[in-house]
Amino acid sequence: MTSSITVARVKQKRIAELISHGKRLDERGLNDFREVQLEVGVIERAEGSARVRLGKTEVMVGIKIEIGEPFSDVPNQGVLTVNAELVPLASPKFEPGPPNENAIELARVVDRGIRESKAISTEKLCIIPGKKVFIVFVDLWVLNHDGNLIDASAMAALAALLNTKIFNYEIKDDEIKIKPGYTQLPIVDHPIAVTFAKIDDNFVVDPWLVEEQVMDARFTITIDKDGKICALQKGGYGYFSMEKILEAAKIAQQKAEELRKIVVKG
Amino acid sequence: MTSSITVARVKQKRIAELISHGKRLDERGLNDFREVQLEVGVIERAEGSARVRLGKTEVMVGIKIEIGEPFSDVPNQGVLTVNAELVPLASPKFEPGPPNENAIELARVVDRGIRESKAISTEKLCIIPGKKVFIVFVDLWVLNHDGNLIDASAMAALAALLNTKIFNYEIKDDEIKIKPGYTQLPIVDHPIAVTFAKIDDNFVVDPWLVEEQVMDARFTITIDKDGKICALQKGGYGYFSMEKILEAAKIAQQKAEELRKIVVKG
Amino acid sequence: MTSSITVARVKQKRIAELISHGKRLDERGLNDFREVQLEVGVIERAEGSARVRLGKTEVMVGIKIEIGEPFSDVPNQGVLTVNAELVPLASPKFEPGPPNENAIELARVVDRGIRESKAISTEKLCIIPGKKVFIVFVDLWVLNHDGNLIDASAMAALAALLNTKIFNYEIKDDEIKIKPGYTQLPIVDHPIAVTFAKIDDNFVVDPWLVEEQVMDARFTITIDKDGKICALQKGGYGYFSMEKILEAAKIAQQKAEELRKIVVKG
Amino acid sequence: MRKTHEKLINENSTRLDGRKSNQLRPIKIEVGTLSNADGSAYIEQGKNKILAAVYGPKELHPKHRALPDRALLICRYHMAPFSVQERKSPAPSRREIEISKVIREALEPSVFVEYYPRTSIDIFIEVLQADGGTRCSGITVASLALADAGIPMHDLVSACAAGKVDGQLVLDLNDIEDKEGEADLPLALMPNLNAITLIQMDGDLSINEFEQTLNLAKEGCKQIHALQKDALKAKYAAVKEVVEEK
Amino acid sequence: MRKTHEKLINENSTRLDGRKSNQLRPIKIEVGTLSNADGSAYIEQGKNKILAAVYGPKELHPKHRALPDRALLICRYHMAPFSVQERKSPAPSRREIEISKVIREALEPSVFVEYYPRTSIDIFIEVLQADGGTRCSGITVASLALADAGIPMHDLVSACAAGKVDGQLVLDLNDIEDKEGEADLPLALMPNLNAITLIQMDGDLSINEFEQTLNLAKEGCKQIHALQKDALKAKYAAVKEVVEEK
Amino acid sequence: MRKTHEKLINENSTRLDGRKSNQLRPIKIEVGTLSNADGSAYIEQGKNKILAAVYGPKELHPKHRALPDRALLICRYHMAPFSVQERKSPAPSRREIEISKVIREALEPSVFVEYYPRTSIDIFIEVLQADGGTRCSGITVASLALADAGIPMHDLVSACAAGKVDGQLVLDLNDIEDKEGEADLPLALMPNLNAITLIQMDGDLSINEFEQTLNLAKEGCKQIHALQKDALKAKYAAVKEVVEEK
Repeated sequence: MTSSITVARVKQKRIAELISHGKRLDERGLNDFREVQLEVGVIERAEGSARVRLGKTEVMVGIKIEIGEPFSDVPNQGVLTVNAELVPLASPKFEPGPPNENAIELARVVDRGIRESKAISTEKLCIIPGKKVFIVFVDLWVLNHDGNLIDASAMAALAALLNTKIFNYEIKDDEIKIKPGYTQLPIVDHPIAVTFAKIDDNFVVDPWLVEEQVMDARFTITIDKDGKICALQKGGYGYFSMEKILEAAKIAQQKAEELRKIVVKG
Repeated sequence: MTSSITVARVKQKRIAELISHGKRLDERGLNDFREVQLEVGVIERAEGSARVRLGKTEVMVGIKIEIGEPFSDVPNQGVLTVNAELVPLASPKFEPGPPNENAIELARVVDRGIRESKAISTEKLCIIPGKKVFIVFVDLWVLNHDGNLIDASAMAALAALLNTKIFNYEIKDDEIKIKPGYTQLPIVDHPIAVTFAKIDDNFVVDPWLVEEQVMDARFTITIDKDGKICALQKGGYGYFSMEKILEAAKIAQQKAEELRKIVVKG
Repeated sequence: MTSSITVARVKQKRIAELISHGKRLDERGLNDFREVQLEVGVIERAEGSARVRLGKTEVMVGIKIEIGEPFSDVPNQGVLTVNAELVPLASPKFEPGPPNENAIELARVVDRGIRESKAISTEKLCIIPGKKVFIVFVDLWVLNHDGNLIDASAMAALAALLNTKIFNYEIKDDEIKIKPGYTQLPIVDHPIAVTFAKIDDNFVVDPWLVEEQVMDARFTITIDKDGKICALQKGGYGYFSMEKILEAAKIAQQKAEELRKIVVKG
Repeated sequence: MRKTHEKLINENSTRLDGRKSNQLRPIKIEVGTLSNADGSAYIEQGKNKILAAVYGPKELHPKHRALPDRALLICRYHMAPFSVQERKSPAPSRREIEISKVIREALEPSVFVEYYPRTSIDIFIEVLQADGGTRCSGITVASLALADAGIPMHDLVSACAAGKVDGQLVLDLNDIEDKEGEADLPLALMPNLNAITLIQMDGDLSINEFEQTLNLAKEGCKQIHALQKDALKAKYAAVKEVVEEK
Repeated sequence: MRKTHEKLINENSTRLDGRKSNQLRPIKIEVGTLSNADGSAYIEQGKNKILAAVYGPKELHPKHRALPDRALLICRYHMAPFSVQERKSPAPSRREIEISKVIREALEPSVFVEYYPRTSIDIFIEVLQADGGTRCSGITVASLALADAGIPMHDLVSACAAGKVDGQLVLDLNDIEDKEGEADLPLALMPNLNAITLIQMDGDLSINEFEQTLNLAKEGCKQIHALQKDALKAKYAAVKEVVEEK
Repeated sequence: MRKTHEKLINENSTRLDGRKSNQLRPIKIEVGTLSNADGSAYIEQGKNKILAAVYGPKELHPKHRALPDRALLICRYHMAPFSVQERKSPAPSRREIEISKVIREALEPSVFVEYYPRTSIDIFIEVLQADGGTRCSGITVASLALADAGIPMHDLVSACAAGKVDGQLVLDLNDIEDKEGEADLPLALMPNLNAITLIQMDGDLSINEFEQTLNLAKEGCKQIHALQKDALKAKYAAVKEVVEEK
């Protein structure tokens, strides 16, 4: 066994023991998030943008709006596209190249929260049914990875969507003419993701990088504005008991409400 | 020289010697195919499908029909597209990723048999000349590789094409409307591929994996329903004499007739 | 330190010393180009073509003209596309695969010379404004790399453009009909690239491969037919003084005039 | 999603395919289907038709990917172009990449990976026909392929979805129920250990509904666990027969 | 390029954004922005918003790429999809690949690469918003990230473009001046050594104009050099404060 | 394929380009065209213009691809975008990948690969202009490049197609004959050994026609073999002259 593995195990043991006593290395309580800092409208070139700092984790989200074709099965609805890049600037573990499975999972979990909570009124993004709709590109740009990218990205995505304006237009002879002024993107729900790490048999909320490195698994619960669950995701090589999952769902409901206040007023 | 090379040479010698006495490791005669098992219509989601077992070699073929544009030089003909995937499930030698040269050659040899024998009446696949035609996607899915993928795939492709139905349609105001019911894909020839392996100076038909591993080269002859040759392909690092090639052509004619009975009645 | 590095340093020292005495390994003066040989119209299939030999460096350029859509910000201008391939035939250092940074830089430097000198009257390549324009594909095919690919490629590209003919056409009911005969591609400037290598503190013009291997940096100046500078590019890990750059610009003016005579009369 | 059917469950509480709310689709399982793989299995669950093969434990290339203290699980979930209504490109989609990851993470807790340091265990899942719930069917069949390869495991992993359709909680959603229903919750379980190794959800569930859906999915997993064990027994019985005949 | 403005410089010699011909855009620099990188910095130059991070010197994979006598500089200049008017695909464009190369070659002369044989020094530049001159801003900020990483350097590299707009020579072109002007000449300099490490040009300049433009760009680089040094000092002062507080 | 010509062979048994049925196109061969390659050659056959270069035997990267008992032949057949009527993307097409494979397998039997274990011999073929039969011209010219590189061979490989056009058997089909004719059979031969190293066919031939076509192609290969030998001699004569002059 290499010494780096030994070190990892010692660290894991120490963190797990702390947690079993209700404590964490960074002195948070088991169900405490790190401090959230939020800036919106930071990218003037984008239709919407937000930068979220969750402790030292930092994610920038930019929204671009383009005109394109709807999917044939939903001809009168706009299109949502979420993409995540783990750019190598953000962590020594990230490498240049097309999104790997971690980036794809991140994008898809954030996408699912927005989509399943029906946060965007996509039918209002239809321009000419079956032909032209608005496409909403949500690009998650991770700038510094210190753990819990999902929750930070979901908050940044929601804040950026709330910050998004679409140019006004009118239709003349089947052609789209841009008119002066902007209209707010219609956002009707506010999904918030809450992620737990399982370390030994305990759950902690909002794991930071050191906890992620030793966790058995993680579990993300996305809660809509009515306190309902709209998306779940398990990650990592561990497993859960039924009881822990139900317990986590209740904590998530409460945490989501706290975080939502920060993001929505943001 | 590594021991694995020595083993391969010993094996090669033994198989070659057997063949020089008219025998094969699996007790077939030199010009015997392995048993062919054929199932059609196994994939209800596909417009046509077939699963062929040639000994332990197993190939699934699914046909999808889509509407697309014709090539500009043949504006009133449908389009045939053959693709092969050597999925890693089928052999320890296959790796995930885009089709390599072996998969591409396999697809192109099967394609050539269908195309050159004019098996599909492509002019009947024209919907609106120059604008809309049917595209026939033939996907060869190799499930277990025990040798002679070409012949197994060609049979599966032919069986799947014979099993294919296209939805009915009518044209109103240059728009295609789907109508109830289905029409058989127009198949007017029945190309059969027959592959030989050259081991030392002898040819055997339908080589299985162990024979392929020791063969010098392979030679595939595709025969149409009139007993004519419509495609040839040499593979591997060996060479042939003129005489052996002409001899093989005659055997192929006869073998093709036998196999065609199995596939066409299937 | 490995012996190959030592050898390289010894070579570098020797070449640098020669140059400090105004001499070069291949007996040229510091500001002499190698002999330029030019053939045009060598590829009948292409709308234009040229093959340039600059010493042993050899570049083939083929021009293809296609009809496509203009960029939305310049709806009444044709499109120029320059692509370079460093095919592995040309050098033991070139590898198969998509263009790497060297090939991309080469293409973009040649592109910039043509584009910034406005060598092609792109507004004359408009067929139907906003809808159909001619696209000019310039493919740089390096056949033998013995140094200074930029200047050889720029000359070959210019010669090929001067050799290019476009088929005649007329527009009937918004459809483009090809008519008999051809018209010369409208070329109104003749940009020539002149590249310097910096070896120790001296500049030599038209570096060959051995000089490129030991140079600190290179500097390319593209000069239009009025003697003005239309593009610059620095490459390599060294640096320049202001004085050397200004000195080079004057030499480039003069060299460009000499080379232009060869290419334009070609 | 445009609704193609007004009601997915009729007044007699019967689903479009005739099932009751807590009923699995018909399931057919075969173990040891393919001759080349070290282990393999095939499942039909409703119209899902899925093959799984396992190769390994085996040497890993390139070596720097090897783990010093355990086997590396590699998993590819892949759909044939003809498996779905509109032809799917054979290149792996983002969806397939995510599902490959969650399936790997659902199977790994079941495997004694520490027995085989520096090796890889490769799991290949080919969806030949898809009709909803393929990640669950894929886990179920891949776990059998691992068993067939003789890889030591804590328990079989059994997977099944439950969800909400027309306001009712139902087991084992098919494609149309998944697409037009209100929620879909795929679950993977090692039933003997009560250990959940995969949980995902799309949709809209209150905490109460979530608890009930979870329990429904768990019951589904247990039924599937029994079918998995039967299929393994059938394989061994067949092998035994062959061996004794010789 | 279709002209969107009749005049880019008005009768009072004022540019569209209110600057005089030899004036830089407002510049804000921060050193040590990111916690994971060994060195990092952030710049706003007009509407350009650019982050740079440096990792290294560090071991190189695969090893055969390592250089026996010096460190390998790796540089990636990359634009976020939302950094420009029309969404840019996140895959590196040909333009980004060329710029990555010229930036690497602009920074390498400043680094004592021979101190770290067989290692790599990785420089990552992310353009969050682009408004012309991003390669120069990128060099300026990346040089600070190298300094912040504690990598020994001959001098900071300072970069700035000059060019010709409406017939006048101007400093530090923004996007519209770059696109609709007559020439753009980006320059990178190690000011203490008078060494030019990047020079490119698009446009149309006589030899005389070229000399003047070069001098104008050089003056811009020197001003930026002063701002770079201030930013480094601010970082060290802040660090000192934190250390002394403890 | 839409017929662009009513008849490809006229009443005087003359083909569109003026040839008789058993006549090759005009062929021009040059050996040692390129200075960097270890061996090279150039062929014009009708309007086909093709270059071949050989590098090796040389060390192989990555090493695990090396063969312990013989050299690995690597072959890339590649078409320039301007070589055909409609611009071809420079990325290798499926057709080019297949042809690269069959050319490699056509050349390998001629090379004493066992002399150079653990090395690679790289063969690069660039089609500068294509007019039908490029795989045969490619083999012919690549075999000369191998000889020029001094690689020991059993025999030169000579390649030529024969086929059926307007019902007649013809030699060395050009593009239009290939596309609009009834059959095309490319053949590669080591004439001294009567060994066929490539045979393919598209079209429609009875067994009798097949035998005749094969014989016709074989005669074509033999003629080409003579031209190959002349080209090699010319190269050596030229080299000798140069050497003697010095």
